[in-house]
Amino acid sequence: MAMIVALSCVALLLALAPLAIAIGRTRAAVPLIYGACAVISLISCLAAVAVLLAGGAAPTMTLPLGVPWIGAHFRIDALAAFFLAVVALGAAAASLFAIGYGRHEHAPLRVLPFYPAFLAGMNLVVLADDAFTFLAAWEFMSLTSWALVMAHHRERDNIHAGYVYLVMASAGTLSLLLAFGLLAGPDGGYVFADIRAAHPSAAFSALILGLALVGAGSKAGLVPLHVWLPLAHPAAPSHVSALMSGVMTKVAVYGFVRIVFDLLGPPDWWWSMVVLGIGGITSVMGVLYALMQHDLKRLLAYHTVENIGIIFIGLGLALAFKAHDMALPAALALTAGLLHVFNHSVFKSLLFFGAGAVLTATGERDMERLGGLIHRMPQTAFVFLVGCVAISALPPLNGFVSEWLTFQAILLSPQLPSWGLKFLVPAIGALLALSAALAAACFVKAFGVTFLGRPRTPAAERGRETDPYSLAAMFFFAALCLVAGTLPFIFIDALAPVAQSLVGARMPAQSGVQWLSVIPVAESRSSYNGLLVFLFMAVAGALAAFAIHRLASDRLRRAPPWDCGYPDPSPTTQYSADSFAQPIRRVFGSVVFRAREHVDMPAPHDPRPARLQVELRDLVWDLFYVPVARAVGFAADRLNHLQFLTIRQFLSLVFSALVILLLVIAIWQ
Amino acid sequence: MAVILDLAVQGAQMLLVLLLAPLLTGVARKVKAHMLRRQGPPLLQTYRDLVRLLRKDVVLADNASWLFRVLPYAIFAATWVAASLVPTFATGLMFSWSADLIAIIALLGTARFALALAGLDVGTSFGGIGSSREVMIASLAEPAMLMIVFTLALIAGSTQLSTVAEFMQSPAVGLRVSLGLALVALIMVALAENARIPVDNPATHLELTMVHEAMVLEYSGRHLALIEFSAALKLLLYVSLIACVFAPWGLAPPGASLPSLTLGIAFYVGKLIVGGALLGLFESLIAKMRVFRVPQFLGAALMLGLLATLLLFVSRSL
Amino acid sequence: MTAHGAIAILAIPLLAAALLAVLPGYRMTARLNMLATLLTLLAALSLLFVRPEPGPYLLVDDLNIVFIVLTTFVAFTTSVFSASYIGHEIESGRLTPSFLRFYHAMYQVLMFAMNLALVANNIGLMWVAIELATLTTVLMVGIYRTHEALEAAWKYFILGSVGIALALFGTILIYMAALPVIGEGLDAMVWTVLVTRAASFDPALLNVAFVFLLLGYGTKVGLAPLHAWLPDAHAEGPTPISAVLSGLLLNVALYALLRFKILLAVNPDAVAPGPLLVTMGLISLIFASFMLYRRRDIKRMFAYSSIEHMGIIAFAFGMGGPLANFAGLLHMTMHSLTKSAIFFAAGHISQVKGTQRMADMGGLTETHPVLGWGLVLGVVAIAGLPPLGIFMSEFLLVTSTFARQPLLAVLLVFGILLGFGALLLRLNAVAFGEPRGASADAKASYVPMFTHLALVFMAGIYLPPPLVAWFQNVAKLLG
Amino acid sequence: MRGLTFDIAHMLAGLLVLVSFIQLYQDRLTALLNVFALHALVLAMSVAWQAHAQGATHLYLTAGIALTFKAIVIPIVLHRIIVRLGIHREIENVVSVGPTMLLGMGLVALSMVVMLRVTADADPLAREDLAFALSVVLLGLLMMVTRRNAVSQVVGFMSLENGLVLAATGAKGMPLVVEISVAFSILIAFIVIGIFLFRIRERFDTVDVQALDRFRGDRR
Repeated sequence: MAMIVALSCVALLLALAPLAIAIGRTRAAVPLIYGACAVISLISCLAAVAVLLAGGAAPTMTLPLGVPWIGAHFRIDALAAFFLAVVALGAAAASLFAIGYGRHEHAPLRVLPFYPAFLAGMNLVVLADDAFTFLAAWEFMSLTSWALVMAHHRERDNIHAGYVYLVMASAGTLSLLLAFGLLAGPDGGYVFADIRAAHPSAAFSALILGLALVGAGSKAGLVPLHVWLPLAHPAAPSHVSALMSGVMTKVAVYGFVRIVFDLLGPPDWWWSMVVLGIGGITSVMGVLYALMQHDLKRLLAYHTVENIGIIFIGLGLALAFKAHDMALPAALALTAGLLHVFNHSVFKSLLFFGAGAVLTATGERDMERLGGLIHRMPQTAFVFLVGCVAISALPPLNGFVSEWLTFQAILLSPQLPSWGLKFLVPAIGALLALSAALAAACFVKAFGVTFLGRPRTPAAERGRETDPYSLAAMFFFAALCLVAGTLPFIFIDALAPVAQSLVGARMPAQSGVQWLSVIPVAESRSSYNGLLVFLFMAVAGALAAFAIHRLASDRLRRAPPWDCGYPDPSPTTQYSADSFAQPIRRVFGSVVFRAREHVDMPAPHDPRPARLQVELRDLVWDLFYVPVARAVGFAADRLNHLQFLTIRQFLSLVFSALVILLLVIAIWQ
Repeated sequence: MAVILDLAVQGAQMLLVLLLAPLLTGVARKVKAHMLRRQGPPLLQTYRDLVRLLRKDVVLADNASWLFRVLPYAIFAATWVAASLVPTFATGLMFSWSADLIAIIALLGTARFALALAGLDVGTSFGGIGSSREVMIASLAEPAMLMIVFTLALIAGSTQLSTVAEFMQSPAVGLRVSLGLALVALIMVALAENARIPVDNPATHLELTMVHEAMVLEYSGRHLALIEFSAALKLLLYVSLIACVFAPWGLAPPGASLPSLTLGIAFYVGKLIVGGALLGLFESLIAKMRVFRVPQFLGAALMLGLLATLLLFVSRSL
Repeated sequence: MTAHGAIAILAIPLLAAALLAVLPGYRMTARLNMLATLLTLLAALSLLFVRPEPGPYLLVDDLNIVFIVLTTFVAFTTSVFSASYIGHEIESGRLTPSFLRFYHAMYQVLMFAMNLALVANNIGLMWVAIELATLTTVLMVGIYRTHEALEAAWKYFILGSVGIALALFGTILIYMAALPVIGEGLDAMVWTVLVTRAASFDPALLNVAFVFLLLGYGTKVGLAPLHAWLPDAHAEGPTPISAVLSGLLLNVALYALLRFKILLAVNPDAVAPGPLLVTMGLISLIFASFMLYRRRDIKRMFAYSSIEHMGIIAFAFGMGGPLANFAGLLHMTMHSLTKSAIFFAAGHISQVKGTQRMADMGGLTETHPVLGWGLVLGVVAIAGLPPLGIFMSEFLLVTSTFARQPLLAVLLVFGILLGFGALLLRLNAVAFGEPRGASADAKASYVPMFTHLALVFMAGIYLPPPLVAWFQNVAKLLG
Repeated sequence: MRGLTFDIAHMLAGLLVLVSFIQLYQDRLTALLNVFALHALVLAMSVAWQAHAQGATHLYLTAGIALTFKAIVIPIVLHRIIVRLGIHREIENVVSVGPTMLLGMGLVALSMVVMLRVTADADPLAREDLAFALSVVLLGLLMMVTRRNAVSQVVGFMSLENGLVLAATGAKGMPLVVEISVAFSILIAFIVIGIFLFRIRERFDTVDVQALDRFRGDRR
């Protein structure tokens, strides 16, 4: 039943694409298409949740499509159901947001047809149960999102972004292709059931892990495969950016989990070291990149990289525990990772919605040209603030819960027998803590520079509150942040079947615990109660406010700012995004980005202004991608001379080929 | 009946920290003054300051937003909750399990997040300086703090402060290198977090050196009072944290009788006074360092914490 | 049941050629051209249902029926495209009516030659047919009589005739090999006889023969390093001819190679043709992919992409095995459809823009949405992205190869990715960004292009069982 | 008798190879054309002898075709052309004669190795012929590769096809199809080349292929 619902939702979404082409020019198109997308996604989300909660046998279905003698297999097991719920939820909210946001689209025909197709692609990836369907859906998802990235193709950057994106995407797909080639074997057992049955040799498994890391990692944005992400995500329209950053990266995570935890059989302990290492580096690098940005959407995109790193840390821990058959800790780590998947999809989408609202209100993405928007967009400011607190992993919101669980998993890792992990895991813990702290800094900057202070440009002054649809979507996700933060046990228990199916154990049931608090292992060991913390804070704050206003004073006068006596009216004297990041840049940047500051201070009599120039280099780009591009260009130039030979020289090519082959034959006999 | 008692004890703790926080600050000031051969303000001066501030009008910058007025309450609430979750005179209170040490650190993080935002709201250059430096310091202090938490958690097998404290009282814990490292690191972090010398100077208004004061520059009246109060609470929190982990004597066990509770309170007040005195002593012995030396200072703390954790990871497995 | 259908697909083009050679007026002749190709297509379709007995000269079996139907179909759609294309050429004065008559006649002769090559059961006859096809295309490539066109035709002619000579030598050697076993006379050149007795041929002689056949017909297939004629011939000839060359002639030559591959596969002691094909395939693939990066002429670029795909197909057949062979056949079919569709688009685009330089095109999706998105769709298809047919063939090929020969598969993937990078780079420049170049609205018939693309799309999602059954039989045949 | 037949066939085939070498040696167009005529003549003779040896009458036809077309018509026409184009001047080889010869030797050796080893059990007459034919083919190709001038390339191509004819006739009882196709192809080839030379002459003042190569793809 659920399967039928899910598949028909996909079919409907696919059917919307041609419809969008047909009616794209009419005014009704935007609300119609996006409204339909929202409803459909909501339905499939409900279906997924139903499967997840019902448990029992996973619904399956086979259609006579795809590879003829195999057909297209579909299956919704617990894992698929969870990710389907995440995808569909994000899609529903994004569609709702787009009902309002899409009106400002100047070329709707470049967005409307691809958007439902993109949603359908993401749904299909999660539903697929054989290699062909999976990869086809995977690449289809990349393709449609590429089309969406190219929607505003007039900007040169976007063309470059689209190019890098699609090339990286298909590189990833090809490496997944190889991975499935190994999994399926030479005579093509492409159905996941067969793959599970067959167990590849140790060397092959390691190879598959590597390929899966490259394939899924390039889509999820693991360092150093992340370069496309900060280019492509901001280039797309904001609701698409939200989907790409909040949901599509999760689909990539799903691909990794599906291959490594489900299809690949029992893991080797050192795999986890690879995954943990990459995850740790990714999380710190990602947030450092983000801190250096002053383009709001690009900052958010880079920060996605950080969260992906956190998720992979959780997955790596789960691998480590699973490899040593410590089922309970594995369940804890996996749940932490997956819970962060859900949380991140919620608040990252929320933040991108906010960025979109700011973009439509002011036409600016550059934080250096914004400021003071809290006065003109109070509601947007509020939800954006909620998102910032949540993503900075601060209680009582949801971001903290998943990171807290990850820390608990890390604290269990001394039980691991292997020495490599004993040394690595604490370092990873430090990296995780560092990235969490830096994330807070990053979002103080994002919110403070954009919404607080004084407007830096007339555009920022003209900003108006955004439309009700967008606000509805944002408030919905903000509320979800609070619910997931204060009542996490609901989601943890919902994840239990997933953990059960992947690592053979589940976290202890949380719903029974007194006062609805979360107890990962044992109460004496650690527990957290978001609800109480939230209530305490609320009560304490209210109490203080009440008491003070009653007993002391509640009077208030307005006056010009004090600013140590000499306030400067010009808004340019405020701290800008770059200057805010300057201390951290001085601490980390000089190492990570080869950051250099050139100060040009004119002599006293000289009237020209002093200039401070900051130079940041992206080492990953310089070390990995530039050389490759150079090599290809070089080879292309060299070989291109062959285009300009004379006929005689071509003939001599043929001639030598003939002679060589004859020699081969002569020698071979 | 027992529930009522538990509730009462919990309430007592919340009120106690509220009451004792200014005292601690007072003690520190007093000791510093004495070291400088000054008489110094009376111990109750801090209370008087707070009350006076509370009575005054708030002078609000023209372009301050609603957030600017909400934040002080948020800061105060977060800090108060955090402070009242640390075992002071008794372990195993009614709600002590509602947040473990990691959560307490995170609560302080929330408070700091709010404070940094407050610094940016009016859009003055000093507010910016303060916030940016604050987040830079925090981005190093928090990891260090978490490393310390790891160390404790690995020794005591729990991140639950009550459990840790009880474990520390038990003979099971021997003298450990890790503990020593952790203590040093913890003190360094505490100094940084509470904006004390050598990281920051709570008394200065010398623009280029100040961090905490720069952020709250635009605040006045009851808002300022709340912020000062939360600063005091934070200091108290760290002192009682150090006390309950490294000097857990006299803590009343769960469900203890009234006399032992009062004894615990007495012990606690004693510890606070000692702590405050030591702080004052230390501050008057050392000089403030440049802002960009702070990263090295905290980096050292982080390294110590990491070292302590590593030692444990290698030496034992829970 | 005699070979009516087989005769028909040969007779109709010949008659049409004779008629078209004399009739004036391009509208009518263009229509006649369409009609003739349509009739040929119908005749070919009839072969699906009534299959004539193999005779000494003609043969219709599972292997070539697919090719025949494909050829006649693409020939038909191309003639539809050609009608609108040539009309524009007449108006712009690049072609005179007399040359047009010649063009249409030659078109039909080419159809005749290709069908003959496909249905020929006699390796000598097959050779003659392919030779004829070469000569006709040479004449059509040179038809514009510009410097470049003549140079391209001349190059094509010289290289082609050398290749064809080598192929003839190979054919003679095959006969020599068959001589002692089968005895003198016609039978020793009849494929159906050869394949039954090939097991007892002199393997060494077969090897040498295959070397010559590989180089000879390989030249026609356009495998590097024998490819030199292909890009120029595609770039300088009329676009319909480019479409036919890429879509059909290459296939026909490849088909000839396959016939001989089967012959060798039967003989246990003969050298396995696989490695040779795989090597040449990989060389062509990677070489062409690199060449794609420096192309400025849109038709020449897609000609190189044809080399690339021929490399992939040769690789697939070289790998052998049910999956790889299936992938090869599927890829060949998809490539013909897609590449001809792309050339349809490219032809109209260069007519609209008045040039073939990609530097003078840009923002096509803005100025000419249908053409632009058609091109995008085509390139997406040719690049092997789902949900289009080539993705399935590449999926089957790569997955089945990697488990057997990891290194080869890695090279294959490298080549594919390389080519994709180049194609996408150009596509972005041509289809997106600020509009560049002339923006006269196109008087084009989009039907052929989108018919092809629709078929490719269909195939990517759902392959009809009978087609699958065919491919699987043939895949078994190829071993 | 058997021995004699074999010897004569052998001698003729060998002679053909020798003539190919002489061709390689020539560096004047006129002389080259004459030598090519000789080449065709020898071919005709050997084909005729094969016809006699195999008692296959239809091979005489082939011999006739070879004689009339290649030995007589084509050389004359080509003479005409080069006279009209006024290129009796020296034709510079890319590789000088000496190395070319050496290369030729190598090719002959190669073809021997390949063929003799291959057709170990085939009848010796055919075997020898095949070996020689292959070497003629290779030498023709070598000629095309080492000459810059279009006419001499054409000559090289045709001597290559002579080799084919030799091979075809060497193959016992090869059906008429082949001869026809060979003749047919040569005919077409010649006509088309003629057309091309003509057109090329209209546009360029020389048939030098490099002149054609001056207009190359993507130089625009």
